Amino acid sequence: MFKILRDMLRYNVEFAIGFVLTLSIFLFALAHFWAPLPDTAIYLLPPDMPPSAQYWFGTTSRGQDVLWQMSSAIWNTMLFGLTVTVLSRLLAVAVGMLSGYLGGRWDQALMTLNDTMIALPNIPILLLVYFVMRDSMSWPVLAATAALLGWNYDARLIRSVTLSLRNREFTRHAVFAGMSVPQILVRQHLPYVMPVIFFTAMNNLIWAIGLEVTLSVLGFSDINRPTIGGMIYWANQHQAIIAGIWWWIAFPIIAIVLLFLGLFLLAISVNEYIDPRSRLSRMGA
Amino acid sequence: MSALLELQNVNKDYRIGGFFDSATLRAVKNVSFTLDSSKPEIFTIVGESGSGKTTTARMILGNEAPTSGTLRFMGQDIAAIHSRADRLKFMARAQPIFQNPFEAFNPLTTIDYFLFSTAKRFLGLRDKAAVDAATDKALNHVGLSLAEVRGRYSHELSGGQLQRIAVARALIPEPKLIVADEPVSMVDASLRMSIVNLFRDLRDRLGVSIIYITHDLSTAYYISDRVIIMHRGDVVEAGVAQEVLGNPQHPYSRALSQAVLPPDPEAARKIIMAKIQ
Amino acid sequence: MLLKKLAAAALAIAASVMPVAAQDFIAGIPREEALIIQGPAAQNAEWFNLWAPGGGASNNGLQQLTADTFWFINPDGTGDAAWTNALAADKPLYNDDFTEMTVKLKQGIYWSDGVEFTADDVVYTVETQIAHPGMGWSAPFTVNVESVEAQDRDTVVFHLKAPNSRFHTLFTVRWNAAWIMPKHVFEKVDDPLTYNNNPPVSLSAYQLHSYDTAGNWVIWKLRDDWQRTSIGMELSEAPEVKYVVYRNAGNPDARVIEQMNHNLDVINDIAPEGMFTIARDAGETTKYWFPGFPFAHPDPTLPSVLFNHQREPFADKDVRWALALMIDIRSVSMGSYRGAANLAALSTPPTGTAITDYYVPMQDWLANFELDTGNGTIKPYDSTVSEQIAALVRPQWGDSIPEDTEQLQRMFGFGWWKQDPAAAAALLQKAGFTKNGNQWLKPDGTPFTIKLMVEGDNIPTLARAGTIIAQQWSMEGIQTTVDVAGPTNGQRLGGGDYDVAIYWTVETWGGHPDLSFFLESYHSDFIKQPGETQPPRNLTRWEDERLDAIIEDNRTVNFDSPEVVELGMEYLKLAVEEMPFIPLMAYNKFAPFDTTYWTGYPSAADPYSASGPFWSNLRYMVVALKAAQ
Amino acid sequence: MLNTLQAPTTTDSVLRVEGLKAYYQMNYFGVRREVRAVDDVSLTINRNEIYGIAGESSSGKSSLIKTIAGAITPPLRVVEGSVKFDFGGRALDVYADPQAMKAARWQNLSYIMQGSMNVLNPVRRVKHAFHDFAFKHMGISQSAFRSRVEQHLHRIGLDPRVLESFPHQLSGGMRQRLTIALATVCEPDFIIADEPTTALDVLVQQDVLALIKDIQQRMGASIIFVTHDMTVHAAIADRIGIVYAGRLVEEGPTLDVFRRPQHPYTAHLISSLPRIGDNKKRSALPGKPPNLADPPSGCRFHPRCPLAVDKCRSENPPLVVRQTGRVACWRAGEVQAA
Amino acid sequence: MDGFAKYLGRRLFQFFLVIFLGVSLAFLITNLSPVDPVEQSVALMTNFGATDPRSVELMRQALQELYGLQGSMLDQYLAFWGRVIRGDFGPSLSAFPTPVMSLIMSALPWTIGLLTLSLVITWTLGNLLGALAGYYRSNLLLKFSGAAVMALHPVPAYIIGLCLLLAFGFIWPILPISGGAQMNLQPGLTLDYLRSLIVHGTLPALTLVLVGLGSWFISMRSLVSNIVTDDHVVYAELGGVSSNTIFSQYVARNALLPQLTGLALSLGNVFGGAVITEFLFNYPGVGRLMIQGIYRGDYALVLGVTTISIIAVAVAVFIIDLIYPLIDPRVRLS
Repeated sequence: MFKILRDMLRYNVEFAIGFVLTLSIFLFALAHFWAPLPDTAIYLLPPDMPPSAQYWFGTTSRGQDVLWQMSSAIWNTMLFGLTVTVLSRLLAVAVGMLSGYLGGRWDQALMTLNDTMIALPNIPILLLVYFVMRDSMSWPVLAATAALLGWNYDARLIRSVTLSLRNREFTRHAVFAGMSVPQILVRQHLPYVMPVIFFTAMNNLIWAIGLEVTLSVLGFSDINRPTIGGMIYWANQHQAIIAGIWWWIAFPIIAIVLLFLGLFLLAISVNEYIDPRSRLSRMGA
Repeated sequence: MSALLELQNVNKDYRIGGFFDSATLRAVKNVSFTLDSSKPEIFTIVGESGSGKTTTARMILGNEAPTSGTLRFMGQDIAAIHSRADRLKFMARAQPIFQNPFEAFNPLTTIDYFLFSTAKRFLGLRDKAAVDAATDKALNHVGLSLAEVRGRYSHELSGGQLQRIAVARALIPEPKLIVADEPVSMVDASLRMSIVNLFRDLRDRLGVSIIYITHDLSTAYYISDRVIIMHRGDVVEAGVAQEVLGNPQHPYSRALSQAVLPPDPEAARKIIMAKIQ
Repeated sequence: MLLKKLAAAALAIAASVMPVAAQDFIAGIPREEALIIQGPAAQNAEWFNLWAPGGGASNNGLQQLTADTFWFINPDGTGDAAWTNALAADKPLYNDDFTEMTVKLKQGIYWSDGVEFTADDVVYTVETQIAHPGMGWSAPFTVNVESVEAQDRDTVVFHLKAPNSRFHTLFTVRWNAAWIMPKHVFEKVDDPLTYNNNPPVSLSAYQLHSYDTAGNWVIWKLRDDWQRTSIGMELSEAPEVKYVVYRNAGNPDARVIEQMNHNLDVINDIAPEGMFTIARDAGETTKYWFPGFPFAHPDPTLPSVLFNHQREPFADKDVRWALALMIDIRSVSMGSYRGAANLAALSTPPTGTAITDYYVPMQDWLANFELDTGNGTIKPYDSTVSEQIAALVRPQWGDSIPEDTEQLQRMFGFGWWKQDPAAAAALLQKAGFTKNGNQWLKPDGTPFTIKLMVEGDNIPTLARAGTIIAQQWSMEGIQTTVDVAGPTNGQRLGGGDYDVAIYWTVETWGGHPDLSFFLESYHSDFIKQPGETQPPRNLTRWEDERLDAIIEDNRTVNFDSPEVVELGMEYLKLAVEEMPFIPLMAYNKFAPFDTTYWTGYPSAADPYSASGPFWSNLRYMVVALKAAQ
Repeated sequence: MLNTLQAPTTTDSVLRVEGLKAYYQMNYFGVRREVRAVDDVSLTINRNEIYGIAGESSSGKSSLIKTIAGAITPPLRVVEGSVKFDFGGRALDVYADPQAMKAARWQNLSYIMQGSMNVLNPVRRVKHAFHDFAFKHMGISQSAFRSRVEQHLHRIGLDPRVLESFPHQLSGGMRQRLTIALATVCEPDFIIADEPTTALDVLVQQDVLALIKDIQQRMGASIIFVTHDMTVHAAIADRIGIVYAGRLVEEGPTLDVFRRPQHPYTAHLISSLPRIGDNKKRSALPGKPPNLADPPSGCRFHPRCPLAVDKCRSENPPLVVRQTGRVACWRAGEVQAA
Repeated sequence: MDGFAKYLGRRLFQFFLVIFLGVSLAFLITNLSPVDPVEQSVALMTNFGATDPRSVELMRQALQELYGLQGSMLDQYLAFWGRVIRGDFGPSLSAFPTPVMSLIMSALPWTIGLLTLSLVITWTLGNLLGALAGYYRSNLLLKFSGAAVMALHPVPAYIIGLCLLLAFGFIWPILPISGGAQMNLQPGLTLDYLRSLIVHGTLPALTLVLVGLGSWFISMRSLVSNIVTDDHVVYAELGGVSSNTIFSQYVARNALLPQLTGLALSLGNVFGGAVITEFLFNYPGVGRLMIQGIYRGDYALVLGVTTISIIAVAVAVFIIDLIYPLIDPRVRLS
């Protein structure tokens, strides 16, 4: 593991940049556990201070340090985004691989369900669900709901990979080697599906965070919890952009863009690394 | 005498087309033959693509159910095998060899995973040493040893080696029948012989019956005991290999045998020049 | 190759779009004749029936500019100046036992289609609504009116089912009231509930010019016969505003931008920061209720911390008082309004006549008010709060903050309760609470935690106040989380599905000391069981015999009688003692005016009209504006 | 033609490959590998000649033909040597002048790719392929072009209506014929064919081979093609080159190579061919093909060679003219024909 | 024809299934909503008036009758389907008694116009840029625009919109920031009105374009980089076919097919961007209508909008599915 990391850092510029970016933002987000003030505390600092030596990223109109707010916000947002991504990946992999491998009626049934869910406009449905759940809609519940809406397109991609694997000889061979369906799917097929999972995970993460921001901006979020969407919400409430408190919004957005850039570079370089073709080349095939 | 494998009037239809004017394609028509369990043999099915030979093989292996007719393996109706336990029991007795040795093993996992899985599942072995022993024994049959194979990936081995390992893997449960679907069409001429020679060897030494499926008449002639020639689902000719292939009667069989280019430039060139005129 | 073509196409499209700056802002209407007001996004743009439910868009100028009824009270006025006779020629005339009200109508008033307005229209209005239970004012008419008759063309007599000295308030506009229907229009209609009344005939000085089917704007035009209206006949010269445009100018940021671009003359409400931005960047072209900080217009409404009296432990007065004493009102003011709040210690908004009628006279009583903490008594009132807040905002606003205490009191309120954690702790202990570390435990030993409900960004200042108060309570050992209820806020408040909330529960006439406007609904007769919907406005479900007595007395007192103020004071004292909810401040509304095209807007110095564009009093501002030269 | 033992002459040659080395050079996360797929190959192809290249899979024969066609993409790179065409006086150096190479494609030089199934754009009608590939070289009007193409198809035995078809509507044999038609419509001087019959059914295979031969005879083009199927070489190649482990180990007129193989590898290839009517046991070649990333020293065939001696293990035998062809073996004289 | 018929049959089945499941789901969710439309209306009507509490009870009963909320959930569900089939979603609760359908119908053209325009631009531009970037890998300009698109991709729609609003409405105020057309301009096929539509649609459409560009760009680029190694492309290159022809006819055209399916499949998500954009620019479409409906607890309206969105998306998907065989001969002729 460590060797792989070292190799990738040394030989892949994209990975190195992505790794450094992601790691620094992760460490920055992690730092919120040692924040000097609780992240929900307000008006303990002078409001509206522009970036300075004392407040690197300035303070908000609510008297909070943008730096520490961001730190918490990135942490919480990533937690949400990753929860959605992981949950929806699990669903997408399970449905996609089963559908592709089992084929026939199972495939038809699962894909019909899948295509039906794809065509449902998810923002209106999410809003409705939020509306119903009200304050029992904590972020894990929201994440689960989003995950339920966010897997179908990728399940289709995964299915198509599995479908082609199903017709490969080694799959039939594995059956006659006595392997069970889970064994075949996990041991034999998953390595081929991994690149798709990684690639779609990026888009899913972006989608999930966009969702969080959308709901927050519309006012459907837990405002006690600092998130990127929450920061935008509060900045909005204080008309920060109009009032010239640009640092309240600009820094979180820059952080998110950098984070995505980092994750994207990581994803493509890791993808290249785990891609069967390059893996085989590396192994000397 | 008891039948190892018995096909009686086996038919297989595929439905093609859609809701409004679907058609039925009969891929296999009324195929019957019997393999005797007391007399191991190499039974060859010859045909071009679309002849139904692969469908027949798939039905024998239980991957497809016949539309009508029965396939019995050691007295048991293959199409009636449903539970996973029965299926495993069946697979322990009938094993396949596939076409492309490079494709037979997942390039991303070590080859021994397939071997060990076979040994564990069909022989019920738990103990690592016993698994190793069973695997090594099977590899010895094909002139290899576990030491050469352990921890290797498919790209590290040659096509011939891989095909041998595939055969060895099939041998682990000590099957009665091996179904080999075009096992040499993807390997080089120099390796082709080593594989077909191996089949002969298995038949003679281990008493395994082999169903050899091919479009290559010359290797069919080389190793087969009995042969059937299939054309668009029909068995057009059947019998002892040397007789059928040496002196084909059916027009299709004859065409097929004439289409085989001889490995001799003068003769081959004549055939081609004749075509041009 | 492809790239070049693409770039060329993009440029061509951009070029065809550019000339937008040259276009008139409103097609075919000179900007200098139009007053542009922030309106709502009408969901029901084609609907102009004010009397059927779900009008949705009645704040788009329809009730403000075309409807009319008997009387108006200017919420910012005081004394007689606050009262305006509109359709009525005089104040209401009751019989001795308040079972009959007679209204004399003005003459020479015409509907915009040329039909004369008469007493028949009034009778028709009341009778039609009684006959159609779905109509807006049907219920109060049904409850109150036995019969109504037109004694002659200009006289209407209402026979009431029971004595009611406040019956006339149904026809008295603060925000709105029972508007008079055009009988000649509605009598031809099958079902007045489903009739869209499009286009509406107008009874006031403006009439419909055009509207957006998508609901983004409505344009009203001055009637040619504007003199034949109750408002027009009082004017000596023609109103200069020829067109009034109610436009939905988008979100708060967009509103600020639009005003700075001179495309929005009147803003209804924005966040304090938006207000400060306008004052900073467009000070030359804008005017406000106060010329400088705090800018805002205090509405006669009272945002408060509401306790659900039907839930433990909020039924306990000591708990409520303890929570009040944990609040540092200066932080609340700074946090919610950036200091621009008009604080209220009494349970009536410190606006309009309430200042002279209640706040000034009751200062001594407040200062001497003693509270028994169980540990001795304290005098919690702090009359210097306005000065303290002035000191907090002076670094930012400097000289615009006056030194004079009286002026400061008008700006920031008269005083509030001094934060006193020790007294609060004593009160909690008195109520059986114990403290474990920094966590208060309820008498049953469980931690005392609070969910503080706010509506959210619909009322951003209240949401902010909520977060501040939650933080203060948490710091004092009562873990408090803010719960944003969003669109469900109203229903949850009504259904009693909350612990503590921040919302309005008291609203007054503003321009009149009578408290029946809200107080009537506080009678214990109307209190519902938990889970059932409480009618507005006693959302705390406060029940007190002394309160009932005050309400019952008020019902039998004439509207303008001096006893009204006495009863009001009784109520206010009771509310201080009981602290049924914690009054915070008047709802300060930031409603800046653009002076590029119009001048003469109302202000604290000249409060001739309310400034909120949704308030029907706005009509008095519209006709008074002068074109800027 | 069959038995002419023509020594390659400069005037008559169309293609000269000299000292060609093409390696796969890969660098994956620090794992550096160099696969010597084409290692010092020189050959010459004459006008009107069909030259077959034989060898087992991963022997480098495919890389060789791709390198000759100028169809290589990284990581395969030409390290050394040259590929030069001479189209009736117009010289073309494949790796020196990419522009000229591009211009010569289809005009002088066409290519039949392995796996005819996928070489035609699946979403366009066949006629577009002819237009895209050939029209600009003809210098004639659209309608004249169309009739030329139809004529050509007719000659090849295809109904001109296939032009209006999509590839997936045609059978494998038809598609293979089409790609041959496409490759020959401009009547190029030189055709490079990579496994032109491998995926075809037996019955079709002969027809396609006859077609290739027929066209070549009529147009007078030169063809170089690759296949592992020795019987195909026997049927149409004038000369054969045998490739082993990236090197040309033997070359000569087809008949001579079949009758009197000079290299032990060739001898084995030929002797292992089964034939109907003869089922006597044939031995298989022991061992496995060498790893081109780490080839054996000396003669690369020595680990599998029954005749190997010490010299074979240490010294690389050069390709020398011997009898009618060339061979690279220290013990060439001792090889027995099967 | 047979393959096409089968294809069509399957799509048609899918189409109805989407509508059935989607509509049922929406109905179910909406009916679990805690918001009681009657209470909402009572609150709305009594909020600003001095309504006598005694009157509220009367009002409540009257409204209950008016809104037709009696009966079990199943009754309401069946009645709802009856109305959906008739294209009648009942009266709006917050804009009573205007039928929900007429509210949606007046908002729908705006959304369809905005979405169609921006989707066409986004899809074309994103795919074009992605294809170019995938094909001409070394072009600097393309690399730069690719990086810009990638950086824009994770920025939330609301922020992009807000920045545009600031840039073109405030700092350099050349574009209107609110509404769908100029005030007091007669709708019609006049040059002025059309120009006004374009001018007002520019910022919202631009927002949607910038938001959506990234995913098309990324997926197209990766599709193209796979396709360029396909045999038919390699073969065309070896055939000396001009690179413009290869790009347009051999690469882009083939890569567009999966993107077309992607377009159909992603339509459901388009609404998300539209809701926030319409909200921000006060654009009079169904997204804004929906948000208003939610804020006002108008469940008839919310249900209507959701249903219509589901049907609209299903129809759009179906139309794309119908077009698909015309573009991909393999489906048409198999």
